[in-house]
Amino acid sequence: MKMSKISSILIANRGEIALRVVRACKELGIKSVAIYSDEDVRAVHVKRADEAFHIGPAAPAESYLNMNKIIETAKAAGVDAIHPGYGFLSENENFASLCEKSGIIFIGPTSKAMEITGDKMKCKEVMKRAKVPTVPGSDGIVEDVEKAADIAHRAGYPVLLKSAFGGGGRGIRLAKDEKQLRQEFEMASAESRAAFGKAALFVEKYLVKIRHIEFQLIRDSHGNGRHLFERECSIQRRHQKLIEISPSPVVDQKTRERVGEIAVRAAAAVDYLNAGTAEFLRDDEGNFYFIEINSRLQVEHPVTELVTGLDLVKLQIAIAQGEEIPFNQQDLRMNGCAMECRINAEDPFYDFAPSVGPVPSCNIPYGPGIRVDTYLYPGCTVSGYYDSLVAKLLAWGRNFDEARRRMKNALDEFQIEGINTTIPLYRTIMDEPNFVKGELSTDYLERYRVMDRMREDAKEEAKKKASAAVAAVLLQSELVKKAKAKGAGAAMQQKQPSRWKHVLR
Amino acid sequence: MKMSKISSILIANRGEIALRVVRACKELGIKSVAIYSDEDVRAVHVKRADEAFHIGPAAPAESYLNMNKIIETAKAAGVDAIHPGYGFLSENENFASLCEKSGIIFIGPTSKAMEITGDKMKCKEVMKRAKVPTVPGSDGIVEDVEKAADIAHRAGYPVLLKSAFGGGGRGIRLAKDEKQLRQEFEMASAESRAAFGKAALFVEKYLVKIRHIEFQLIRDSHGNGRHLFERECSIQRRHQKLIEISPSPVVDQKTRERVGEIAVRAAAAVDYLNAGTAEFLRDDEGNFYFIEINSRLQVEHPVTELVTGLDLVKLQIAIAQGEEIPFNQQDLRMNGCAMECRINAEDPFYDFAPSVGPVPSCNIPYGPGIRVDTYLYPGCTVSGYYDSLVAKLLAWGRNFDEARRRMKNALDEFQIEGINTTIPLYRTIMDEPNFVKGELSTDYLERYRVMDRMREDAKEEAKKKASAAVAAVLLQSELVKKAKAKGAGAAMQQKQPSRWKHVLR
Amino acid sequence: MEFKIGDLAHLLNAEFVHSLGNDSILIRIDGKDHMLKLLKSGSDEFEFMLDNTFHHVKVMSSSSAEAKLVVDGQPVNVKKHSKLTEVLEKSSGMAGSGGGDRNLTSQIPGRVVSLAAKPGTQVKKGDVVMVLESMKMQVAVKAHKDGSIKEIKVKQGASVARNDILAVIE
Amino acid sequence: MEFKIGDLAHLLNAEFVHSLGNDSILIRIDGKDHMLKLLKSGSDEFEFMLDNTFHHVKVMSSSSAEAKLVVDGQPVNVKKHSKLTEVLEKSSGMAGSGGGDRNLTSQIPGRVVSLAAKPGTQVKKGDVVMVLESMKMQVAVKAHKDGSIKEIKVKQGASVARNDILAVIE
Repeated sequence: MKMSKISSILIANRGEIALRVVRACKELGIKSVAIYSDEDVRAVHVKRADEAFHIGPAAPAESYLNMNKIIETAKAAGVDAIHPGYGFLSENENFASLCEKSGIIFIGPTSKAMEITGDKMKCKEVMKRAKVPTVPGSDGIVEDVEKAADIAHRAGYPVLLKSAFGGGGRGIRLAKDEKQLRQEFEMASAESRAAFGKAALFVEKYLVKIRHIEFQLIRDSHGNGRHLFERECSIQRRHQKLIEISPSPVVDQKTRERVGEIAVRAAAAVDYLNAGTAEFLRDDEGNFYFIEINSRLQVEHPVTELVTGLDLVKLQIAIAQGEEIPFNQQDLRMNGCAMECRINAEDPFYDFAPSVGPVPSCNIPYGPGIRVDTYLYPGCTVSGYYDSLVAKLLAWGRNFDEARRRMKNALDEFQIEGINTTIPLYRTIMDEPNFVKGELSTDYLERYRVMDRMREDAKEEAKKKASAAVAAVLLQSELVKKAKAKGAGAAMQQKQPSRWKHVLR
Repeated sequence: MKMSKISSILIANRGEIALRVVRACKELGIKSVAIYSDEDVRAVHVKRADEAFHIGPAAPAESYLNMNKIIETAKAAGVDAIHPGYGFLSENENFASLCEKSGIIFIGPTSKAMEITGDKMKCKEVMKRAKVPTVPGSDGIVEDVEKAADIAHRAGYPVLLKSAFGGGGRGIRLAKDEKQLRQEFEMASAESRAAFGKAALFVEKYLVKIRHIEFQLIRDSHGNGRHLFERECSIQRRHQKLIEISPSPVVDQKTRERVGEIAVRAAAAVDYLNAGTAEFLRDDEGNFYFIEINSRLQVEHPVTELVTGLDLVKLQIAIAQGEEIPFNQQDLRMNGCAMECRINAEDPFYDFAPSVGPVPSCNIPYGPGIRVDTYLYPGCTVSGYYDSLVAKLLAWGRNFDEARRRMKNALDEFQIEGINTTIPLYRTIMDEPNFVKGELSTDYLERYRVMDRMREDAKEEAKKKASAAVAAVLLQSELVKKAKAKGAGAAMQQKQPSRWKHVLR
Repeated sequence: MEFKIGDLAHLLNAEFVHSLGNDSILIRIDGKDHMLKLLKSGSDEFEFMLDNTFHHVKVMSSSSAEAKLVVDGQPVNVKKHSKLTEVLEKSSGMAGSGGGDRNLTSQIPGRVVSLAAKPGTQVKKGDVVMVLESMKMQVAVKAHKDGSIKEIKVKQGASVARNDILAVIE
Repeated sequence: MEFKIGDLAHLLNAEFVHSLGNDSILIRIDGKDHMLKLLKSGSDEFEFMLDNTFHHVKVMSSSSAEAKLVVDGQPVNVKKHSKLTEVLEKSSGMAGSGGGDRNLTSQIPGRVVSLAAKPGTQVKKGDVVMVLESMKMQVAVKAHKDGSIKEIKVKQGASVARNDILAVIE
């Protein structure tokens, strides 16, 4: 790739990540061009960008996913490059290819690399060839019980038998030893034959108490690859990450170097370009298994920024310009500990139901070690058309405990009027004993009954606020009495419900 | 000092520093007790502290400086310790002594150490004995021209002759060589004799293009002292610091170690306790001269926090509890570069006239590398009773240039409605070529005509906004016309002046 | 008067004692006196010091029987248990929600993706009546009781707010 | 119409062309067409896109001759130079500040620390009339012209706002 200085960037995204890219552009003296749908006409990314173009109605398919319209806008605005953010078109190889054909730099991997990383099976094959460890098991469909037993023996028990025709948890059987494997295989094969006319089973090692640990990668057009250490993202709900932490409490320097080297190798195997993430599962015995490469800047990239001191968006732009990565692997040093809580507009007390609408006021926390990436501002609106992430709250500390305590404080300071958010859940987690010890796993919420704990905490909070609540009620009735005595109806307005109604359950 | 765990702290201060201490207390699980004057009843430190006690009327002498009332409140609230913040009683040895007598831990130096650091002459003597370099010159009054010539010769020319009866710049004469010294000495002596009956002159080395560079110190009750590197605070206006930076662009690692060691020695010489700052002047030839020890936590302490990763307030509390400093000098590493702009409620276009009143709304900047310590919130009031610092805006970057660019962005994002602030001055400085090169001195503003430049920048800004301004005027008259056509008077309200009037000059 | 806080078992006994002037009042909670100093009072918002602690209270809704508050960012419901008010309520029929039973309401804001029933459809409790979409999630709205759909109040594609009535089941 | 921006030498020629409906209008500035799309319009506040850039404008004050604005946080004064409006102004005496000449006003908010003159005192331009204090700084208020103090409008210890009349000098 030849060097080509970028002087203007269209940001094909919205929300906090669009604002994040605008900030990087401003630092670099690059013109930032935003796009917006009908719904986002007063959104903060529109306000802060140097220019902003309307691209269509609220529905993503007609706006932020409308490739042709975006390319057309990029040409009209005369930009050199497009930053896709995350989500939307960020991992769409067709869009990357369209940019390439239009002579616009796509700030991300090549369409060719994305084609491989986007196809899990193809990617797994490439990784095996590159000696990147994946979850042990069969390479494809196993039709013969002897072969299944052989694979299971090599992978180690327990194993899972997964039907090729199943999905969503259906058709999965657990086998703890060979005897059970043989039984289950027969039953599963019979079932599968009865339903689909043929037996089609995969064998895969069953991993216990899994942690989700990923490595941030960058790779330039000169073939230099680096890893920027790990992030542990085990705290999830239905495969959606909630909290990300770096360093992981279970990764020591030796492991970091070993798995980091594997991650860099994985990136080289697909000739990766720019920032990406290699995701691994870690089992309770400390084994790491590659699962996939996310070929984009991730939501949780600020966690890595806080512990490395690097600015990943500016680094992305430099790489997209054809520059070499300006440091060696050994130049990097991990500094302290950072964590991120994803503040979603969902009600954790009501099965995480979405909560949308106007936010008349909000208090964004700040202070030592605190960073917030958000599109919220007093008077903004949270739209139901797009995803529920409204803010990323980050805390840095010299160590896990300091970061945790700062996060707790910041969660207490964070007030968002008008909508429900996941803040109460995070407040509970910050003091939950297993979290404090770093005892994490992808089933953390269920394993430690965290949702119940959150409800208990809410009860305790209500108890603490009881005197103030009762005082307020007495105060109000006193004021109403006074107003009545004065014959005025004005104070009666105090009985009207307010726009805060969403907050109450 | 024996160990005594602190479980509650009264914060004898207000504004952002009170909030800063509240945050540290919350992290440590310590009960925070605020005090407030009539003026501050709705101030943010009152809202965030666990408890808050009213201590008197607005005037500082009757509230935040009222020692007896504060001690009485501390006893009533049953606190273990008092944090004085900066300003107010923070360097008052009598208050420290009163705390000591009342059995309340004063989070700061002992009254004995403060007695020395508070007396410039006494302090200079102690430092000379400890071989801490001070500004060369006479130890006291010089009556004889031969002696003056001898001292000047040793100090090196040029020198200043200062009348003991002068002050505020009066009675100071510059001598560039011995011949001039003899002439000026005669004239000055004659003048002095005529006016006061006797000649009384000091001889002091004249320092050119001075930089103000200070070293953050901490010292525990076990006699361990450390320096936390330097801050350059050369950008000042009338001896008030405006911008602080760490590292200084002219201090290399060798100099840092050498002068840092001197600073630690200075602290030991007065048996210093807790956090403090050794201030030095650095002349254009790279010589450092000790001037004084500030015996308090300083306004600019977050600059040091950002480059060391330490939390100075929590460290203060640990030392006050009798703990040892938990690291050695060589454990400390300087990470990147940080700078602070002091956002004052003063109008830089109008001779820095104070600007007070309600702040109906404000946008506090955030994002990568940005930290803000402030008492501002939408709906707060800036009081004329207390000092004009309303916010400390901090930017961190891997190097000076990255910090500077981030600061520039953040200054652009920082909007404070209702009052004038020094933000426009800082926006100019961030792009001023000498600042960009790190060419700093205590006369920076005059030397590079920065105020003129600021006015030019404002003009340029107005030019850039001309189209939008004209468009707004056309829009408004169009809306007024429409409203008239509809016969309604409602839209006419648009012609009323608003509470933003202070913003306009 | 007695107050019940959220679903806590303990009832609080609290009363207004007297005004101390200067925006201060003395109140008694479970036999203990407390000083309340009012700092700010808006149409649905209070700021006050209670003894020596600051509180910010938003009043979401308030009737003679119940108040829904947000105290320092924390939602708190307060039920008032005075015999007198109970009597008043019953006689004036203020208790609300009488007959609300027929209405199937939306628990979330969203858009109607599809309708699974129409007027006249017989439904059992738990049957899907329609599907809403919000923030990329699809949420099924289920019948809250057995019965016959009397009316569907929304159309496909319509936006609904939380607590909007979606359908009537009898 | 012609507009003068702050103290810039260049005059801008600008006019409203026509409304495009849907909150959009076409305007012409120095012969070039621009699209303005109104996003928000309050009593003294506008948000609009001008071509493809967002602007937030606060209107501080506005008359037929001049508008004081804050555009994107930046104060901008706009003077309108149309002969017609000038005539209108003069005839209706709207130009303001007529006779304001006698009044010594405060340029800062603060408290009156001391008075240096009283009614009847003869002062020269630049003489100290009183001292104000604000944010720990003492600021002398000086006579803006030669004359005799006719009236002192404030007392020692009083608080004054910016632009308050402190004294009358004739």
